[in-house]
Amino acid sequence: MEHLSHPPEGESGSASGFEVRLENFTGPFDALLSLITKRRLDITEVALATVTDDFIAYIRAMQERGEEWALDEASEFLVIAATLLDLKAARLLPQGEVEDEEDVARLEARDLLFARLLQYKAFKEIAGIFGETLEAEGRRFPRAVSLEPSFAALLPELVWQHTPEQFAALAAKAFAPKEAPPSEVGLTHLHAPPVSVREQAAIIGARLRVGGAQTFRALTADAESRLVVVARFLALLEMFRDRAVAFEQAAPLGELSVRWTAGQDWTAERLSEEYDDEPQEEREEQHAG
Amino acid sequence: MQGDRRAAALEAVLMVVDEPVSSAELAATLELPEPEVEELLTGLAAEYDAAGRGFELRSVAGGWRFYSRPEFAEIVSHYVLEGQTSRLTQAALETLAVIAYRQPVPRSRVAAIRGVNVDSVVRTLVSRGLVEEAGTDPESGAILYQTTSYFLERLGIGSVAELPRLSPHLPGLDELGAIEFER
Amino acid sequence: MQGDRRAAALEAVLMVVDEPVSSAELAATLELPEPEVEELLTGLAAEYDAAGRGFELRSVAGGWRFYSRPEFAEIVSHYVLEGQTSRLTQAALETLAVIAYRQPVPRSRVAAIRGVNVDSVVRTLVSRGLVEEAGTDPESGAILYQTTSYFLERLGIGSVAELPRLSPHLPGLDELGAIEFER
Repeated sequence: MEHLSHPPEGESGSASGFEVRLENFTGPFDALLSLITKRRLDITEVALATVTDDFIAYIRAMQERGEEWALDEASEFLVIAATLLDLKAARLLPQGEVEDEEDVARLEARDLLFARLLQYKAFKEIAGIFGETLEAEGRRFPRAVSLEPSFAALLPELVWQHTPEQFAALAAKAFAPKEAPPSEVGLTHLHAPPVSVREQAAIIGARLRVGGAQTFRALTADAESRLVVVARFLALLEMFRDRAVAFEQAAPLGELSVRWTAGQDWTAERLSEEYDDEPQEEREEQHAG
Repeated sequence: MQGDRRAAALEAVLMVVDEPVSSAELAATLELPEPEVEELLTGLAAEYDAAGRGFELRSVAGGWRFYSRPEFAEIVSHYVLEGQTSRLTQAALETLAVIAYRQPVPRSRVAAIRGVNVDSVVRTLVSRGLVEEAGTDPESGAILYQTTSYFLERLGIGSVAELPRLSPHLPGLDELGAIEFER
Repeated sequence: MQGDRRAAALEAVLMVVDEPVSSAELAATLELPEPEVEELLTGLAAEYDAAGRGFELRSVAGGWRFYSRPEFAEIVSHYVLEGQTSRLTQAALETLAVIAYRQPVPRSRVAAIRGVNVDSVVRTLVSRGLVEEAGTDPESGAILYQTTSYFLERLGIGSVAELPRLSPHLPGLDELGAIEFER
């Protein structure tokens, strides 16, 4: 009986070629992540916009060199960057003294985001081990042959009771599209912020549909607190993910212009449960392609 | 390739192939002269016989295959018949239905339609004589499966063309024809 | 039954199985005590290894089965095209990893960990036979998923308990304190 082996110490699941150059850090993206998860570097000190620009430049350079578009690396970057953004948002939320339960919950939520990031990284590494093991094991082929005719002849005669019509009904059942099974409700491990991202998305949606393209500054001009600004920003990211809006930005850190790209029938109900503790069945259904 | 390695390579292939393989085919794969392969195969068969192994290597109808030794037929048939029923499982029936209406079809397509792995069920259907191999897909090289005349006989129809049309049971199936099920 | 005859009888039965067979099942067929059968099987496996046969006998996913030896993979793959060739994508591997360590688990939980919708990836894993449904969550009614014995077989391990430990891959876990990570 063999056991799966662990990769050598210090070896990461994927050797990402992407390097980050920041004021307070220079090195591989993986190393940055590792520092943040070990809390050796404060996430609020990391300029995520710069990291993202660097990454886009990196991918462009790869394309120009004619190298294959690294889809896995890009999607992995997106997942990690999105988590870092969550993390940063959670950190930037006004905190002050820990006075009531809500504040405590918020602090715990931050830890949960750390945990989520760590968890994701761990599974990614395990996935690497799985991949290698499956490949190594794939070099063995099992004996899976049909029964020798002499033994097949011993099998009891089949009892067959189906008429051609009944058989056709069976076939129809087999061909019928499978209904998407119901999904779980709620993500209880994520905190519910006092400002609903979905509500803010509805507000943004209403304004964009009526007023045409607007800048992010204009969209948040009336925000009564920083929390609302953060919620609107997150809402925009969600809407972008849902292809409800498009962004235009002439230069890095320049004015961000937001344009409506969805139809009139779009509603904020479509948005994810990620920030608001709501049922997520709807979205799951719609994405079940 | 050295003597022992050549024989071992033959053992490796023959242990996992389902259909008997001709010495000519084996010779081509191993890039060895056919007489040499014949000699190696005969040598292996004699070795298993002399050592009284539970398996034997036999050349049947122009192909070589591993079989269980007839001496143990009683134990083997006891094992084979254990838990056997005379009815097909629901999974086997549905798989058979998909093959009947989509033949010739590779297992991967049947798996995609049924949403589960069907490898072992297809082997059961083959053992039961209801389904048989029908060449390989020219593009993917995957083995294609079709129903047998025994299947027609059991169903009481003369040909596959006499299978009831599916549309009465599933309105709109015709439109499904063009949809690609594989992923 | 004498020593060699017992081992040969095991070989004979193993010739006709198409999935791993437990030593308990083999013991029942041969009417022998299970520890004795285990010993015979281990002996046979060692014998094949020592003799450098082209096949090997292995215990995976709780059962014994004949396999071709990995060093002949290239030659054997000429004959066994299907199933083995298509690799899993990174997304599928990660989803599989989450399910393996959190089973039984609903899709939504896998999605929460991976940060993306996993519906179609899970469907692919199910149709590849690596993952299967495992009832529903009593509270939410969501379908739960678990890995299959085919998954264990493909990974070459006997049970889920033999999966590599997750904790070495969770650096800084100690600094996080109370958060729970199973396995």
